[in-house]
Amino acid sequence: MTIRLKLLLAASVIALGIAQPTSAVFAQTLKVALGDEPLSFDPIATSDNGSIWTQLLIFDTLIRPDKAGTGLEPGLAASWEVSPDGLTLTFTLRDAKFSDGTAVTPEDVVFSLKRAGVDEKSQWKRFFNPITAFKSEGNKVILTLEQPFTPAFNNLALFAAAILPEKLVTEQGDAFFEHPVGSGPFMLSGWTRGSKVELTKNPHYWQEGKPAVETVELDIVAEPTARVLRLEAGEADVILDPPLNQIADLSSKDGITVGSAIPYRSDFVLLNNTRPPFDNVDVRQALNYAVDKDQLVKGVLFDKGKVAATAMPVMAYADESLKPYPYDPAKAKELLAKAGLADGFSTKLLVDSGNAAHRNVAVALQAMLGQVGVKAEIQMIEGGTMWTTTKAGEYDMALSFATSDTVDPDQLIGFLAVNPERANAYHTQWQNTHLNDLYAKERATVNGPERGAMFKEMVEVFKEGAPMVFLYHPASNWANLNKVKGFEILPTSNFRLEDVTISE
Amino acid sequence: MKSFTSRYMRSYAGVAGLFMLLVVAAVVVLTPLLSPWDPFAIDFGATTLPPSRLHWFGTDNFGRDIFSRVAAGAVIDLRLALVCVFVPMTMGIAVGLVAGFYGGWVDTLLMRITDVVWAFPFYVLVLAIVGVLGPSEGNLYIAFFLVNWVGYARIVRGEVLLISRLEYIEAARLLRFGGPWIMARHILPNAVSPALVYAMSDAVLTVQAVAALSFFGLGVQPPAPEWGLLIVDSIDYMRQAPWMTLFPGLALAFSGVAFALVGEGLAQTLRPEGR
Amino acid sequence: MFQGIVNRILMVIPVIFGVTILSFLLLQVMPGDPAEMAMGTRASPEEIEVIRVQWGLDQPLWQQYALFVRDCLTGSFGTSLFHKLPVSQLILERLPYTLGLTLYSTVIALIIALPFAIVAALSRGRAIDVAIRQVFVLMLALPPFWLSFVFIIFFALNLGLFPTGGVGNGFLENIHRLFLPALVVGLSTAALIQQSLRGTLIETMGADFIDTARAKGLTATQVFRRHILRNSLISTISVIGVRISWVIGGTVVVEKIFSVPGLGSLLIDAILTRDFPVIRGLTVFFALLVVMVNLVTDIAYAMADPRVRLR
Amino acid sequence: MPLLEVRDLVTEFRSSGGTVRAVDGVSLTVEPGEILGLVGESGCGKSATCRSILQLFGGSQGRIVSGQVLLNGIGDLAKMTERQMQMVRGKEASFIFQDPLTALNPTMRVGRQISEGAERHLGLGRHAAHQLAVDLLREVHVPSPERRVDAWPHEFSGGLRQRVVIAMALAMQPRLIIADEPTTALDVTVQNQILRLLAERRQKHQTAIILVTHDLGVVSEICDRVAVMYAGRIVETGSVDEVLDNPTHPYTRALLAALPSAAMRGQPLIPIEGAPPSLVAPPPGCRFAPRCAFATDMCRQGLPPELAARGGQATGHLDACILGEGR
Repeated sequence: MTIRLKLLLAASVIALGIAQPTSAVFAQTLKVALGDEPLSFDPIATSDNGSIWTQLLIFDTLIRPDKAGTGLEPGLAASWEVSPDGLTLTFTLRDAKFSDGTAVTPEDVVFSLKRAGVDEKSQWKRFFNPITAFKSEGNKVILTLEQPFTPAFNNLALFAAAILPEKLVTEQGDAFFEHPVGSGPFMLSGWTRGSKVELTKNPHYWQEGKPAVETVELDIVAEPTARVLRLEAGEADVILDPPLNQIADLSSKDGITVGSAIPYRSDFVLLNNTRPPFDNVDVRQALNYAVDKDQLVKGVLFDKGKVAATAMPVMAYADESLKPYPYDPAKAKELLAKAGLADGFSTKLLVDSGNAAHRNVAVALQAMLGQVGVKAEIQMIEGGTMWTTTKAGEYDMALSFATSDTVDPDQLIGFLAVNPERANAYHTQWQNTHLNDLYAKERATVNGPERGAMFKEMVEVFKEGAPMVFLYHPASNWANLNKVKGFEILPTSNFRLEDVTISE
Repeated sequence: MKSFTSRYMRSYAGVAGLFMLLVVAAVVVLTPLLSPWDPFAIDFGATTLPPSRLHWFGTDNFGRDIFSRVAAGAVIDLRLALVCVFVPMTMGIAVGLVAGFYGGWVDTLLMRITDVVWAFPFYVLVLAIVGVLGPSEGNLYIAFFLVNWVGYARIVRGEVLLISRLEYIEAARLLRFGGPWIMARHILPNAVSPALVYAMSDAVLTVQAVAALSFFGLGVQPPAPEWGLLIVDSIDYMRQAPWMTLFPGLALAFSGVAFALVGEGLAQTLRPEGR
Repeated sequence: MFQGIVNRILMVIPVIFGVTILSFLLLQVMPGDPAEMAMGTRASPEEIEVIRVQWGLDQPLWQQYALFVRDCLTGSFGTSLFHKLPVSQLILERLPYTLGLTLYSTVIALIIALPFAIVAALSRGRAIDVAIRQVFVLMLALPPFWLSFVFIIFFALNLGLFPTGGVGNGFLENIHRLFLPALVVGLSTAALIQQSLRGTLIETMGADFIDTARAKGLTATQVFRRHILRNSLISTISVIGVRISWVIGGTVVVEKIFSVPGLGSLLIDAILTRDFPVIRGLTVFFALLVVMVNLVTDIAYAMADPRVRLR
Repeated sequence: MPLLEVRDLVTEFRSSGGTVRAVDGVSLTVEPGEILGLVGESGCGKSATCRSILQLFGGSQGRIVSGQVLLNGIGDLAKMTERQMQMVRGKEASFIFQDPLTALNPTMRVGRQISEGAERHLGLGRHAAHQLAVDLLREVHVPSPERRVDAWPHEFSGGLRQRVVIAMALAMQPRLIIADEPTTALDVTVQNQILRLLAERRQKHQTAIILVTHDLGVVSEICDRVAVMYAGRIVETGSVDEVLDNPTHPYTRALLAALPSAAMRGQPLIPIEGAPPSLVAPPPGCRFAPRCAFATDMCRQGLPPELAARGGQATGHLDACILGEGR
């Protein structure tokens, strides 16, 4: 049967094609597999992790969080000075060049910061609005505020304040961000949207001798298990976020190291304080007592995380001695009884359908709440509509989380606990005027112990008021081949690659 | 009807498929009696246990009994498959009958609408509809109802056009019977059989599609033990606890094969010439 | 024939018109404000309002539809909220992967389905036929995402034959890299093709003209190739034409698992992030793709089978 | 020496209802240049007999169980392998099928279909094959054959298609043509043209023809001899004039009685009562006995009677009725 012969032939041709070796692997290429895809490289128009992390590899900011995440360190600015009244910020630029070889000038800095604060496209205006005057002077940049606004300085460490070459951006417009030029350790050399970002070492990088690797490939691999398989197959050197249940297994494998760090993130259940019975603080506290957070961290997070005292991450000014609500179902029932709900109640729990960890948490929560008579029906919703749904107040309970963009607690406390503010205590509509006052005061207070005390007080009030069920701070995890040294995830959730080396 | 049953019983594939569906049904009915485990009861002390005498299919990452969950999931999946097939089938048959029988502008209008829906890849449209409406079993139904009827409409219309040309319809027309009467008595029974055969292969694909939607987090909601969801939630455990994906996968494949076999049986019964 | 083709192409126009209306209406019922989605969670209400006006979201429905049709006609299909790029650019970047995967899996499906359909048809009713058919039904019944992981673990990890996913550069590398995803899609397509081809083969083998051919003294091979197989394959063209929509849709699932940056991944991401211009543009585009493929198969069918007349 | 001699041919078909012995001990001969008519009710085994000769069983699972099919100069076809049969079909003997609408491959141009057999057997080139097809179309009186040779079958009417089928059968100048009800599917005027075509061919090339039909009118018109079949067996055979004018088997008589011939016009048709017996489990004895008005107990016993010459019959006129002995 000749037709079958032809088929055999065709099959073998394909088999031959398969036998071809894949493209030669170049030494000193670092392959990182991650799940978040960068969407755009315009720092003022993005807020997704994939974009932010990549931008931070390409662009520099004046100052940046240090690796410990507790303070700030010099970036493009070699040094800085804050006037005693906090109204004038003076930065002295270092001798740095963009990857195309042109020097980074104070004019570039002024251009970039104005863009972040004023441009219509900017999603981050509020972070830079308080800066009202920009001036360049020699190799210095002088920023002026009309009113004291302490977080402004921290905000300059945000990726949105990345320094761009003025000339190229004005000339090319949006097209610039298709092949951006920055002063960071790497430059973009290839971008297959949805698949991978290729970076090459910036020859003009201001840190002498860095980065150590020639090229970096960021591979977008959405499925966590697929990332693990990639690492094991040697097709990735580093993977982010392996499935939690596989971490122990991975760490026992030869040639693979796993690591984890707890970033400024907190997971919690939003309670709609405008809807009974969540308008009753006893009920809200009862729910906090009813959840066995240790069990969640152990059973769902596989110990990759820690129990949270409140929704505020443990960061600058945090009171490390603050204790979480203990697991105490008896106390929970007692509080519910006090609120006239001895028999419990029925409610709905909103969960982001795309978040696998949250799906599991929800199942566990449902069981735990059931123990105290609270019947929670799980309601899945698109990640994309979570925000608008909770904003509109169309929910009872919603499993959610928050991360800090800066190393200063101001952003998150404002977001989570202040009402009225932009998010009205993250859509819980919970309100505490004392906390509101403290917030206003804190923003005008210069960094120091006095400001620290205000934060501590705010967090305590927040905990007592329990507008949410506080759960845990999950770890960010990664795994790498042993030949890779120096990779870590920073408390700000991103990673730097200039110090990473590959040994053969 | 009697001759239909006896002819169907002569098809080995059909009998095997029916038997397999009965097995699934029996498991659903008997499991609460046989298995002491609540499909929703969490036990953090007994997570990811391999299959044993105690837990026939093992336990999952919450310590839930997988056998009980797979059996409970059968209710959801079979309900989804049947509803998502038969409701659109009825809709499609109605559209096809009306379009084919009345012809003219009615036909043109209905068939243009059919063409439009037909133009979208099945998965794309279902994903988009569920994605837009939000994931829930109710919205799954809506998506399938909106999408799945087109195949039937096209098939039935084609059949109606063929049958209408046959003489006895002409005769019936001449005898001045009303349209609905002719459709009900003469056309419907003949046009329905290919639709019924198509429905069974549709059922296989529907069970698949429901599972695929779960994969994207757009399907039935946890902790419901829908099979696709069981598989999706255990993909990360594929190597550590393979039984977590294996058994729901087998259940999915088992019922898929059952539907396919019933379809073959129906095909052999309803159109023995293999037309 | 020429007139037939022109007519057939003209018939496509109202369909495409309907497609745009359906896509538009679909997104109209979507909960959530696109402007707010696009600006992220950090923007103020005033900033969001500016964007709403900019995108014409404050306009009446029919004007928004007109804007959408204009976007489609100019070929941009709108602008992505998150990528900040014309949807058409996103589509064109990813189209080669989806088309490649579709074509590749169809080829694999044919390679698998053809010999088995032939063997099954030749041994119709015997054990081997029953066995082949059940295996193919099983292939159709196995969930593709499950199969994908099994293949990755087995072929990529344990045997090291293929990469675990992603795309490479150049034809040969992609033939290698895309083999597993193409195989997953190809298996279910193969099942559909095998079923229909086997049926057609059996039907054709019993046709009178086969007796005529044999009566001419042709060898069994000649009869099979020239008369049975050729005629059956023609009808397979139309089966593929009908099923191509299923295949294109089927790539959605595997693209995500195998990290193939195709249209399916784009769609899923757009749905999950509610990038509504992308969802809308893509659904229209997908429909266009199907309409075009159907058009091509119809014409090919009409050319291969002289009896078929294009209306 | 006869061109074809079939001896005690037995052919079985497997079906869902069991094994059917459609041909059960048929013997017949065909002389060169002779037209033999094979008549009988539908399902009597006429077609099966013809198909057995060339072993063309279509989609059904047919098998020659025993008997001989001797083709002069070739040997016993019944013992030949499929490969050997392929050298006989078309070249030595060809076949014309009943329904011209389905006998042509709809996706192949008619010229190619006519010549493809000759291409293989005679090793014709492309051009020669094309020319052959044109010549053959002309020979079967298809108008403007040069143009029609490249047409598709669906562009032809039923009558033209049957001409194409005949052209196909003539392509390699076979000595024997088996025509299985070649005119049943056609209307009356076309029928006559087709029959004339066959007669013409016999005239010109001395080609022998087995003509299967259930139309006794056709038989009387162009056949030389006739064989009457009933339930898988031949019950009467002889020259056309003998058998039609002087039928000896009760079945043949009944058939003729049912025929509204010119002589009997105006008289009521006499239908044969009852149905033919099942060929899965045929009754013992004479198979026509259950329907035969003259049947005796003897008829219903033992093996079916053999064909034999009866006293007073002309040479070559045989029947299979035991009652004939005493009549």
